[in-house]
Amino acid sequence: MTEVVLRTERLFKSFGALKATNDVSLDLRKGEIHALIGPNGAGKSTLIQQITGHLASDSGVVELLGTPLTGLGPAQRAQLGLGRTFQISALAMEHTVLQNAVLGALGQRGTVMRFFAPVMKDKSLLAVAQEALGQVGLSAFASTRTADLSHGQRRQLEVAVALTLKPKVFLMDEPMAGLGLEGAQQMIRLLKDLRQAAPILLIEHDMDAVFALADRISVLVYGEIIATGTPEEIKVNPEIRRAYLGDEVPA
Amino acid sequence: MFLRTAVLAASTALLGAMAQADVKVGMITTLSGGGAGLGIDVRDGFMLAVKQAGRDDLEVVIEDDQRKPDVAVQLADKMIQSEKVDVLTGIIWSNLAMAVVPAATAQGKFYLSPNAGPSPLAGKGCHPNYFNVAWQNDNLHEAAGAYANDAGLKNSFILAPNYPAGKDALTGYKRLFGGELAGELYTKLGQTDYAAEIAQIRASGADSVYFFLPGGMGISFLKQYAASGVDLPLVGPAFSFDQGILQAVGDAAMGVKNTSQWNKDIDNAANAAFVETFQAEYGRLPSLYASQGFDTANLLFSAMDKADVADADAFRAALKAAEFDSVRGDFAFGDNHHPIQDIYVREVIKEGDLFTNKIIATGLSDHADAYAAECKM
Amino acid sequence: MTTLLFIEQLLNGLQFGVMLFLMSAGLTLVFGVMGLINLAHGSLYMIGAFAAAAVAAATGSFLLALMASLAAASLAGALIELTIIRRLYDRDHLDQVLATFALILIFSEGTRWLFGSFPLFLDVPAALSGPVTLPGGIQYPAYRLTIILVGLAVAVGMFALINRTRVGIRIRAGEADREMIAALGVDIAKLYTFVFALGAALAGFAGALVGAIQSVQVGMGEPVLILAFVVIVIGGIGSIKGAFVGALLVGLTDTLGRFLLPQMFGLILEPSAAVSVGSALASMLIYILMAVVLIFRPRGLYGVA
Amino acid sequence: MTRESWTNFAALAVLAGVPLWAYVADEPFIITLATRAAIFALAGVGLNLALGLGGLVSLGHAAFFGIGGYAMGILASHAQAYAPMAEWPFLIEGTKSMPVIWLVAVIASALAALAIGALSLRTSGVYFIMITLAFGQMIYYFAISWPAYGGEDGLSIYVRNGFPGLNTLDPIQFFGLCFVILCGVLVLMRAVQNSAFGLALSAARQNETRVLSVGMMPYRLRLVAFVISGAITGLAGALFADLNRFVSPTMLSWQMSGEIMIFIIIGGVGRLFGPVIGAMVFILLEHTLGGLSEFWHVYLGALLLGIVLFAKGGVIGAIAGREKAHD
Repeated sequence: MTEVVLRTERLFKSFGALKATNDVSLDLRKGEIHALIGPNGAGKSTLIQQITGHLASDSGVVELLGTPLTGLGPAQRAQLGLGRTFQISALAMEHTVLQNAVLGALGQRGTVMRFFAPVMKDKSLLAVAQEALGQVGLSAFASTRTADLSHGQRRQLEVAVALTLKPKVFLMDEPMAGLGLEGAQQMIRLLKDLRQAAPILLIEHDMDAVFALADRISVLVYGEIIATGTPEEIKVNPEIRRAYLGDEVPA
Repeated sequence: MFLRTAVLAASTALLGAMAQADVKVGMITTLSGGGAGLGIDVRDGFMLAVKQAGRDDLEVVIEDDQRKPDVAVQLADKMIQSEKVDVLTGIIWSNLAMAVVPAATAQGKFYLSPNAGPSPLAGKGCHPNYFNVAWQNDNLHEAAGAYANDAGLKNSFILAPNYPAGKDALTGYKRLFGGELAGELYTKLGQTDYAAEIAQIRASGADSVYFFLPGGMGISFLKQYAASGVDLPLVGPAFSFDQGILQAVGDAAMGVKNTSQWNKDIDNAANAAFVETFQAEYGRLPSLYASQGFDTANLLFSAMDKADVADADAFRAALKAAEFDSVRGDFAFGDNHHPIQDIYVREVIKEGDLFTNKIIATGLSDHADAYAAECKM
Repeated sequence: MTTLLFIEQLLNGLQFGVMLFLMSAGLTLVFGVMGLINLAHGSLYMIGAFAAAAVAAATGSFLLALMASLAAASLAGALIELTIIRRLYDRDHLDQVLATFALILIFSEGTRWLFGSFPLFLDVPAALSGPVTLPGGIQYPAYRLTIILVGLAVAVGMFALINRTRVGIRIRAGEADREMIAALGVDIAKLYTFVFALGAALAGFAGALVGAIQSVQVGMGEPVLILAFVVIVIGGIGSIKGAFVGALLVGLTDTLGRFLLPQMFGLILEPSAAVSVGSALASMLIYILMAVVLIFRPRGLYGVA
Repeated sequence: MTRESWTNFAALAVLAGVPLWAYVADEPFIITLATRAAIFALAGVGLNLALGLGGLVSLGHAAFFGIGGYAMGILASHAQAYAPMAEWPFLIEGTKSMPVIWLVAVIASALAALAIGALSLRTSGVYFIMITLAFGQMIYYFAISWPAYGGEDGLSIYVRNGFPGLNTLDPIQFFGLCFVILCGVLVLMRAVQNSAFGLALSAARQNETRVLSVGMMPYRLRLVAFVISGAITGLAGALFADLNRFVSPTMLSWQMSGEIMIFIIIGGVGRLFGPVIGAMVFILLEHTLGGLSEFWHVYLGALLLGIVLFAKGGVIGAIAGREKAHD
């Protein structure tokens, strides 16, 4: 069995009476894309936030390469190698595209408390940032103000910033959302390449993308994982067809 | 800030033809913001005297300090450096005086204080060019202490805001008061609710209350005290019973004894004329502060009549002689250039619809201040 | 004797707290519903006091004066809401701070322009002047007792308004989700004007009530405003309940601190040093209280995370 | 050069040129006014790091301004009275040397900013505004009621403190000193804006989540910014106290905090030179409006309101346009 990079074990989180995540255990293995699907409100975003440390878990453990992350905040988890993209773009809108990428490279290097050297002339940071922009195809927009990017380009920039962190895993929250057909195709190609750099835990509503990309799929319903398997297994799982997928499953 | 750069040439119509004015006076006082009432009174009193004197050898520049020490310092710099004044005056507040006076006198200017008299300027920090025409800060409080003895009060509860003038006030009262203290309290500066203090007064077993709470603080205290049902006799300095604020205190102030070096019923010709002309000019009764402004101007004129301001020694001697008709009656300067004067005890009364004061006794006669001995000049 | 004094001080703290609640309620409501920080709330307090003093002087009736304070403050509130404040809802807090700071300058100097630099007179109505004797032999000013009762009544009224009426439901909905309430077909602009004027009226009412036992003067609102800020930071911004609890906490802490601290220091220091150290510390006490609350609950006692 | 750089350059030229002209024309008071503008500008540059770059709306910066002032007042008053500040555990003497005073002012206000910031930055938005205001008030009341250094009366220093090789009592020389410090701090701030720290701080203002998810702690960035900001404002406070040869609690009042903020808004938020131009305009307004009416605050208020509502970019925004984006 291939190496497990990220693992959650028996995660719980309740908001009052609502059990947002209920005993969630899953793993992410080297080189794979593991998709997490489920209806709205199933607890997918809560789970991601528990993994990144934005939300404290009621109980359970998140482990990265065997090391438990308990007690660490989002910044520390990012430093340890959790690269994340957001459902709603979280970018410094007034900064240029390149500045956003440099910010990621800077975070990865961990030398933010430098007060005098001009950061945009730091060759090693620029190299990392430009490489990441190149990978997502944004090199031409390096000096564009982020607020002036199209929606799809912002999605790409999110991925680029995550790349600059040289993460051990990617956590991607609906990277296809709002992309047109072509944009989605582009993103699918990008993610296919990325999984070699680091495995991807992918939350996605676009079922075409999920079935095109995922090596494994977990289905989350009412905070519980009701099944995990290869796309083929999931497609034919009658329980899932009933509970969630219905007739939307691509034939 | 440079509010109303009113260059008032106090002169007759002949002015245009005249040569440059001989004495230039810079008045820095509080004309806007909180406490503007006091500065306006000092200015009006001063300018009334200027108008009555009709001198053509005088020029007055008036500026507003907004009760901010840093602004006052800037204005003093401006008056000394740009306006090239000979004499400065006008400051109301001790903290502003402390900021301005030492530097101004050190630069050879005369300073005539129409209101503030902080103790350092009377004692170790006295200066030959500094003349205080009003009082040393402790004076009225000392008189109150003396009055308390005369009135047979034995056990006072005393309170003042927690700032230097407040501490001076209580020190001044204690200096001459022979009885016991039932309690001593320092309140927050600008405090407006005195319920807690009044409760302590009620519980203290005192036979009298002495308080120094200038401005709005005094108004609040008096109203709340009147409503509390505590009926111990109150004594205070004139500042809380002045013409300007008395109407805002209302009935709560009736009958309260307070100490002052001036009142409108002091019986002399200069005072009668002052009260009458002030009312005619401005449509209100003059206050303590107006009287001080008026005296300051007249002191200045008496010196101008005798000496040239360019001859500093002669001018200083002329000021020291204080040969002018003070609205307070007898007036003289001590060796530290602070007044030696009578301080009266007044009682708040009602004349028609108007609250005002009446003198009921003399608290201290020919009283000098306690710091004169420390002054070496 | 000491117990009686202590109880009297508790009443004083309660009265101070109740006044602070009237100030804080409007401030916290305006923030909760419209997301606006209003530094000019203290000016509305001042407007209430001045209106009351002017009407009392003209008519001699305290009741009319109180009504005038409500009318003037709510009118002034509605006016600035319609002309200026509503342009600020979508702005960042910096703009709100600066614009309302500018309003303070205008109101303060404008009032001085109209009424002059001397304090105005406003007296306690004759029926309430003097003390009443409470059970246990405590003498307490009738007017202050009235303030406590009126303030508590207003607090009950506010809770009822927020929790029981249709306007209250709308206000709460507005706190939760602005778009939702617009979708419900409520005229949001009118609701905002109403809430702002309501807050202004409470502040003006407080100004008039307090003006009768303090002095009615320009600049009287700002010290109270800052205390009200402390109250709602402690209570949790947006929460009426928090404002109430915070106001009583601040009122009691301040009053008892002023009373007890100098005495406590008197046990270890000589009297005059005790008085000055005690008073210095007492003047900082509520800020220390605020810091302590913040350490344990950064969003205040009843704040939403 | 861009239009904004031209504007900045022109502002500095005016700020330096006016006192030079006044020196020739023997108008020493104009020099004093220019010095005041330079010092206010410095205080604003300090606040602008927290406010413009970091998005921290601090309404308590007068605390640091005043602490800087008191550092000067306390040190100089001890030197003036030849009374050491402490004899145990080791002798600490007062001083009348500006460099030493500045160092103490910077350290003292930085420590205060560290304490206040550490608590206040646990919150954000409107809580932060109110809490900084409240802490400012706390220090204000402390200064008023603490008797040792003059309380409400403040502290007077009779002779301006000295700087090696200069006669600081000469208005033009003291102006020169303040101007050089202002320029030095501006150069420093430009570097900080373009540094790794500046990039991250500014990003934290725009999107806190983003900064967290690249492994940085916004709290730490803001705290550092707040401390530097407080230290610069404290340095300005020490200079201001030396300009007036006087320090009092008014420097700590919340109106002072408001005024420092006004400099920034008049000039343009987040612009390096915003506070410089803002302070110059403010002094000019004081001078001209103040001469027109006793109630000039009404006009100042109306003007401020106009800028906030209709001309968000301030003076620089009006002249140079939207070169740098701001929200």
